[in-house]
Amino acid sequence: MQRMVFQRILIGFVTLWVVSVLVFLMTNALPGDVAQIVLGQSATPESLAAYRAERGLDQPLLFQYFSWLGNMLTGDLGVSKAGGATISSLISGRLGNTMFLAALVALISVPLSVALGLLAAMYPGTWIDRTLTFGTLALISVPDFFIATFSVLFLAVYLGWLPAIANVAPENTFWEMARGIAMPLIVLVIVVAAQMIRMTRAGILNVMNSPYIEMAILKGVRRKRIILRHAFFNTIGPIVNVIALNLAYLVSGVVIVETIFSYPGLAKLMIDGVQTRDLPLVQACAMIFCGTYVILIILADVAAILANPRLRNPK
Amino acid sequence: MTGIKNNLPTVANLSGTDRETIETGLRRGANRREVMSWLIAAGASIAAAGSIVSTAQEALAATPKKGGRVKFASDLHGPSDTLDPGLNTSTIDYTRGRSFYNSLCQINDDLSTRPELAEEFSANSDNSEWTFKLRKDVKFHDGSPLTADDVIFSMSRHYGEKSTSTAKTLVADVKEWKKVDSHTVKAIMQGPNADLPVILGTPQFKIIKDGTTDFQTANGTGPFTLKEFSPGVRSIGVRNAHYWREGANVEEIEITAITDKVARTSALLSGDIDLMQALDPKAIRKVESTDGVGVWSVASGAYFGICAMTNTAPGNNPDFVKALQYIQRRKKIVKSVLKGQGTVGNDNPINIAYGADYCAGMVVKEHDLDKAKFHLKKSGITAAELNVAEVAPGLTDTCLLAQREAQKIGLDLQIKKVPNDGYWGAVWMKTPLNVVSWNMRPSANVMMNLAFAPDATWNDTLWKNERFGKLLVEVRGVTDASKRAEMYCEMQKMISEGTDEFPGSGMIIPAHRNYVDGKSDKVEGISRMPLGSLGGYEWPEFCWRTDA
Amino acid sequence: MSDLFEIDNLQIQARKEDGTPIPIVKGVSFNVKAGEVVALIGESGSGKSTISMATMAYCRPGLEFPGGEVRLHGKDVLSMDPQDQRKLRGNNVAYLAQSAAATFNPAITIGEQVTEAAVLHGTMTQEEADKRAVELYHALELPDPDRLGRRYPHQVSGGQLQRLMAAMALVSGPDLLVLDEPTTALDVTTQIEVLKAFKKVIRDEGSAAIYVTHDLAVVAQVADHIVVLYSGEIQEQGPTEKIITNPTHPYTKRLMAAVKPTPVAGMGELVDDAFDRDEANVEVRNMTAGYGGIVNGKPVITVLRDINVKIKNSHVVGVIGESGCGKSTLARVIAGLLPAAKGEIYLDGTKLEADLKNRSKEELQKVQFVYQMADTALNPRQLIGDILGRPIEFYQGIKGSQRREEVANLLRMVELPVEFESRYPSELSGGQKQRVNMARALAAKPEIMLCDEVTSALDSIVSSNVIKLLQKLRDQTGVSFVFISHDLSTVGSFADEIVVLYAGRVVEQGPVDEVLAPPYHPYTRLLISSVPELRVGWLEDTMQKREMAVGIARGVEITERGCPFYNRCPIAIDDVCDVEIPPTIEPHKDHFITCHRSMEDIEAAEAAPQQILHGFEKAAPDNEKVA
Amino acid sequence: MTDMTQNEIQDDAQEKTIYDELPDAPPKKTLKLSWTGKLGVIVVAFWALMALIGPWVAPFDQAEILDMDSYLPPGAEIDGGGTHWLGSDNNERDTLSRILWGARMTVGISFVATLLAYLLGVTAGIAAAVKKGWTDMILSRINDAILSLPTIMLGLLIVVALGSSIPILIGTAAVIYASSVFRIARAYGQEIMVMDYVESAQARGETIWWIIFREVLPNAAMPLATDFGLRLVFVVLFISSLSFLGLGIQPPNADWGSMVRESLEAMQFAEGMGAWAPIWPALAIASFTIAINLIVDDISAKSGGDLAKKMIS
Repeated sequence: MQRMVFQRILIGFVTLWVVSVLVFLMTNALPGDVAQIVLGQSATPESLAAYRAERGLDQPLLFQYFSWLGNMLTGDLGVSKAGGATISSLISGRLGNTMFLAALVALISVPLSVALGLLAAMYPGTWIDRTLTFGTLALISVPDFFIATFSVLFLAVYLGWLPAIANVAPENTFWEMARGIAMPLIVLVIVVAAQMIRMTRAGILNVMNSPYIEMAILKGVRRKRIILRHAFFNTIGPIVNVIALNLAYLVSGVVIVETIFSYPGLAKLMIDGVQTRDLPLVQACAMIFCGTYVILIILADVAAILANPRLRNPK
Repeated sequence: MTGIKNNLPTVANLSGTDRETIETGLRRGANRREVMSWLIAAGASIAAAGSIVSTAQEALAATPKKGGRVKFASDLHGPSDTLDPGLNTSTIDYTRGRSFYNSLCQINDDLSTRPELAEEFSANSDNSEWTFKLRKDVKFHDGSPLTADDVIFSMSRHYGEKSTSTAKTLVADVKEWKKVDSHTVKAIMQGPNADLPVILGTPQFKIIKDGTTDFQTANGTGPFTLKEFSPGVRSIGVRNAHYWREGANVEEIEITAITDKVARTSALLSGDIDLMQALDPKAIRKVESTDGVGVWSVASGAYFGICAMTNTAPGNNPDFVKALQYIQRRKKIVKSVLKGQGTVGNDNPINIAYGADYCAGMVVKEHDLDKAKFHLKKSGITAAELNVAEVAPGLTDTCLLAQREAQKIGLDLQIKKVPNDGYWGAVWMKTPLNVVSWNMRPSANVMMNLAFAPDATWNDTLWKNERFGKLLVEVRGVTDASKRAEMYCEMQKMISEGTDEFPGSGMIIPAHRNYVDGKSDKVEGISRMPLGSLGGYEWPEFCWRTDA
Repeated sequence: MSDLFEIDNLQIQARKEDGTPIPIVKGVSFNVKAGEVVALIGESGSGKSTISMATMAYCRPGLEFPGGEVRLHGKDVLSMDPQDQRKLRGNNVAYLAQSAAATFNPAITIGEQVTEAAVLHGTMTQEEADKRAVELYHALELPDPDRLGRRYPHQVSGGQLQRLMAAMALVSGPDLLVLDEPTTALDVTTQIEVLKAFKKVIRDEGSAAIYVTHDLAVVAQVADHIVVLYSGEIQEQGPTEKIITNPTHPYTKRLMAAVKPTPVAGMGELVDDAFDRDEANVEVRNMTAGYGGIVNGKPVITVLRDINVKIKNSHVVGVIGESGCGKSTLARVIAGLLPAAKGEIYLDGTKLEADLKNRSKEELQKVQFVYQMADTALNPRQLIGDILGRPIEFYQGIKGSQRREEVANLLRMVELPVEFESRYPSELSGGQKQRVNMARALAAKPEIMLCDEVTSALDSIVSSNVIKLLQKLRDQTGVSFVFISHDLSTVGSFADEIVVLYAGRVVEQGPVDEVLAPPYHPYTRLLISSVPELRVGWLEDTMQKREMAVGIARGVEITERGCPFYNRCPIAIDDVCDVEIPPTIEPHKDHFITCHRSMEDIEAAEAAPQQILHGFEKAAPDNEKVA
Repeated sequence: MTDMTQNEIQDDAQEKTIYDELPDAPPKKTLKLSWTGKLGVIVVAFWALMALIGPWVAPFDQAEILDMDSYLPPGAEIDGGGTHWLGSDNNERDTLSRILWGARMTVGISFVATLLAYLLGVTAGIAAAVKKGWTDMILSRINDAILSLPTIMLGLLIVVALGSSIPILIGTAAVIYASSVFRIARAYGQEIMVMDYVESAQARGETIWWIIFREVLPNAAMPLATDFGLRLVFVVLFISSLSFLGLGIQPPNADWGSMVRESLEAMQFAEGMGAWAPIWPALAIASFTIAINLIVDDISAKSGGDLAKKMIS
């Protein structure tokens, strides 16, 4: 098992490197560079040249890449080519915000969706199942920006219960914080849970085909116990995998929610980085996202191993 | 330079009885909606009614209160946020700059200037040499006093090969900045230019401490000191207790941005922010009819339009440009795209907001499909591709409208929507047909110099008219008002229509837009300076809370 | 109402797309008395499993009970409400499924699964259930009974799991036990051990049982009463003794005829020498092979060690041994599917590359592999015509109508209708698929066919038909065969020579009539004695034999040193057999036995099996490797 | 063969028995949909039809600016004659017409993009499963890299770099979703690769292409087809996410995602039913995606659901 985890970690590093090359190539293929974006409409050829010289953008691409790689390996994330702030200062606060939100969403949505998924699987074809199936389907079938905007208009503007933008500032009290984060939390829980409920249900029903489930039925085991004890433990692997993918999405893919709620998170930062062609920033975010993905997948694998006695206790 | 006319009705031009009704109503504590309903009942449009009430409230609540906190949301921010005035390009940067720094001169609502850090300033007889005397009681946030060296340093950042200043062209005609004594500096010009003080009032020319290289913090002289600066997140300023003049009314300001316009408007409506930049014209009605918030609309010379590059097809064909000009439904654009928050444009960058320099006698082109068809036929062009980025609100809609009209005259106008980021570097001035948006500049001369002078860096259409260039320089030294007006009129006609010999600029400018922003009724003291959002970014020092 | 359990005119049906019913069980009636074992016998599709599940008022999804009654203690279970049905299951009626490996939940400990039913039905507390489980483990002669409950299913062997399932069924003391093909998937030696255990506990517990199988010989050992089923209908029923000695129904007779004979010399048919049978067709020399890559010239997991086999032209070499002994690996190595780590393979005197990727098309054509499971060996998305046509086209370049003609010939050769050409594999029965599977190998016009357990998954009648077909093919085509099986009687009836493999090594090898006649290698002897005979009391008789006692109590151990059979051998010599690699003795020409004992010792052991001294009494059964 | 009765006599020359082997599997059940599945088929068929004929059925052109006021409520009369059955949008265009026109863009583009994603993902995935070794390693790492980056960011990178046109949108969605398809195809491929019939083809000496296209692919087709439906839904939503960044389908072409995005503001300020402007296209998206899922659910959940229903509480 250690060997397997070690192998995964090694593969993870390879993936990280591939991502860095991929992102580097792609950002360099974008029209315009950071100087043009920052100086915008008021750019002149001279000011562009001056800006590029000041930020080291006039060096050859390969050199830029390798100096970035070198710095990265020594833990130096570099300086934003757009604003001049250090990348670590740009990222640190947002990383915290992103992880905070992702963790909260996960804390609520994972138990909720596993429970609801189990419920749906327990009573297939009944009204509970149909309501859940249809409800989750409806939720994943609507663009998330629609759900987010609708919630703002309803909860913040119409009812006035919650702030329209996510206020997370260090000086906030707990109550302000809770109110401030409630809206993105609700929307993300809805978006993420819908997926996970469906996958949990599907996973359980898939296992329900096994002879050992039929055996459990023939032993006169109750429905609840069949699902919770016999089916669920054999579904943990795939469910954890889905959870990991969803958590990775929460860390890296929630641009729309971050934008609409003006929540200072990493996903929006990376999009901003792309839009300003701020290569070191994009690279740093890409590394974080890829790293998160790799770690989550490894954790999911480990969880699957731990949940599977066959892998946990080899013969 | 005379005062501008606001195109909205104001309390001042209401009949006496109406005004009285409104004012007494407001004094008695009637809420906005009630007053508006009276006005609408009296026949005013909702927008007009809203504006009247705002103005009335503004006039009514005239005594600033101290204290409180104001939260402002701009429309864009990100990792490129900067505290370096020389690199400022966005509203949020300008607003921050105005909060933490000062300029030598300050621009009034009517585009005249008044002294700021320069206690007084004067020019020699032909405006070719300007002297600025600095105040002696000004201290930077770090406690050091302001001296001429700081000014020389701040100005020097706009010159030379290594300068990354976004405004260097504006002061390119200053030959030398000279320190006269510890509190006097002199600008020696290449030629006469009466506009130097207004230029120095624009955001990039903020005065910073001599030798500053690190812009992660802001060591300025401004009304607020920097408490927090997180690019792309927020900035917080705390009232500068040691300010050299009376100082800010509010204790703290938070400057942030909400990029999604619906979310931004929602935040205003729900009271989570006090001021917002760039209110969608379509949301005006909603904001006007909501208690506690209002629209802040300032007419200006800002414009957007289509650029047909004159150095290449199809823009090098004047008939094609004329066809595009005649298919514009200018009034409809003002009415339905801008929801009335703008003025009809005449393919002329200068409008009434620039005052006397505007050529009022020009006939505005009407929507005329026959003429358009005629010119298109003459041009022989049947298809073209227009690159559009929504660099100004309503621009895409305007182009879509043009697309429909073009179809009617047999022109297949393909619209290629491109993202805003990278637009200025990759599309603007590079593709044959593209779009542009300009903020209003402090004077007609500055505006035309920036975008129409034959050697201008940002000549949108690469239009080269030598006579235009000559007139543009000459007019700066002309003091006779009628001669001046005549010359400006000729120049504007060249841009808009051209002559048989020298074609027009290739610009299609269907409308000038107001700066339309939103504000909470609890925040007062916003100016109407038309050079930028929320009264030309002047509000941080002067706004105050009614509930403070 | 003296009978414990009555099935009265039971009907079970499926439904077609349009809702019309398809009868699966067509009015079946039989009774089970208390303490009686009733066998349901029949082949795939006879409805025997479906009927057995109906005893618990259960039918698989898609099936339904349109009529009939299933009475337990006189009460119809089919009409009970679902809650009462649930209480019945695992409590009054308990079920043992065919494949314990699939039926045990891999994520739950054995102990919990065994005791679950009893605890859930409230018949006993967890502690009582655990205690009873341990008792049952003892009774079932399972190793390490006190700690077994804490293990997971993958940690015990297949035979043990099968016995554990019996414990699971018996723990709550059911009135009726339903055993669905509980030994079909097992090796012969394991089968005996499981049968013995089942028989003992059923007798001790006094429960009635329904025993479902297709194997009459097995039934003869355990059942009191036999019900013969075909296509959802009862053909004949009666006491075991009567049915097996005096079957009246033709179908029962057919079943009887298909029972495998005890392997003895001379059981095979003689082959006429129409083909040149002297040249070695394929020769394997000093071959070692295994899995997991090669480290230091040895595979990480060695499966076969120093194998020497010669297959002469038009000869059939039978390879026999228990699962895991490496017999399939041998065929895979010859086919090049698994490159050997050491040693050489010669085809018609030319050395073959170890990896099939490096072999020429002609070489590939000459050696054809026939897989055990026709289900996985035939691409379910290809028509039979394409499956058979492809090798014809690929090797011989024959296309179009000529290819069709060749396919038709092949189908005729394997005794299938020519129309099957346009069918998909799923539209065929198991035996038919296996014929197609062999026809595909024949299509290549090979010199040698490697048949890997081609009859193991088939019912007895079908299996004997396939063997007959193989014999015919051998006679007609002159192809050589390597015939791999765990079933000695099948091999004996078909092969010219036999190779007996044990734990990756050849223990005995030679002409069929010599291998199947004394002197035997002790392992061969164990195999021969383990094949069930169609007579009542065979199981008890066999268990009297000492070598059976020691042979079946222990599992296969793959060793580096000594004789691999040491731990199960009744005539093993301590400190010799477990240390030194045994020498090869040659009692007759071309007949080799690998053993430390001399010919005389072996022959003496044959004569008086109970008097040979050995150390097995000292080795307690719980020393057994649990894997 | 199975229609012989037990009374027939055993005299066949080919030694046929009177008791024939019974077929292994019960008669194959063709796919039978429940009412929800049928509803799904009807809705999907409706949108597929609209994708073909929408422009001719729609009362107006998708780009026609009809009124002087935006976000008119459903049922509003148009000055020039006619009715906005579903109201109008921000540019005073008829919402119903745009939804009908948009079917072509949304359904069409998503379909083509998903198809391409499958072509790419399945070929690469199965190739990785078949070739193993370095091919698998390289393909898998590139795939991991794409998977580990947020889809919207990748979309942004590609679309901004190459410009937003319909072929590029299709290509982008195809590349991004090919990575998920790759994973599935590779998994199925590996599962099928260990089947004896594949080994048998290898032993025969078949080429890799034969093995991919004739042995492996046909057997992975059914599960992949189920996944195709789900992937299609993701592509619809992905393209509408891109429209959030202004990179979706270009005007004046209507696509549902962009329609929702552009008219979201109506919920904030439009009056009466005019505020429903984003809801109509959202309903179109939802109806299409839900319908596909209903079909997929019906097909895939059949097996496990049946046994699960046998459970007694």
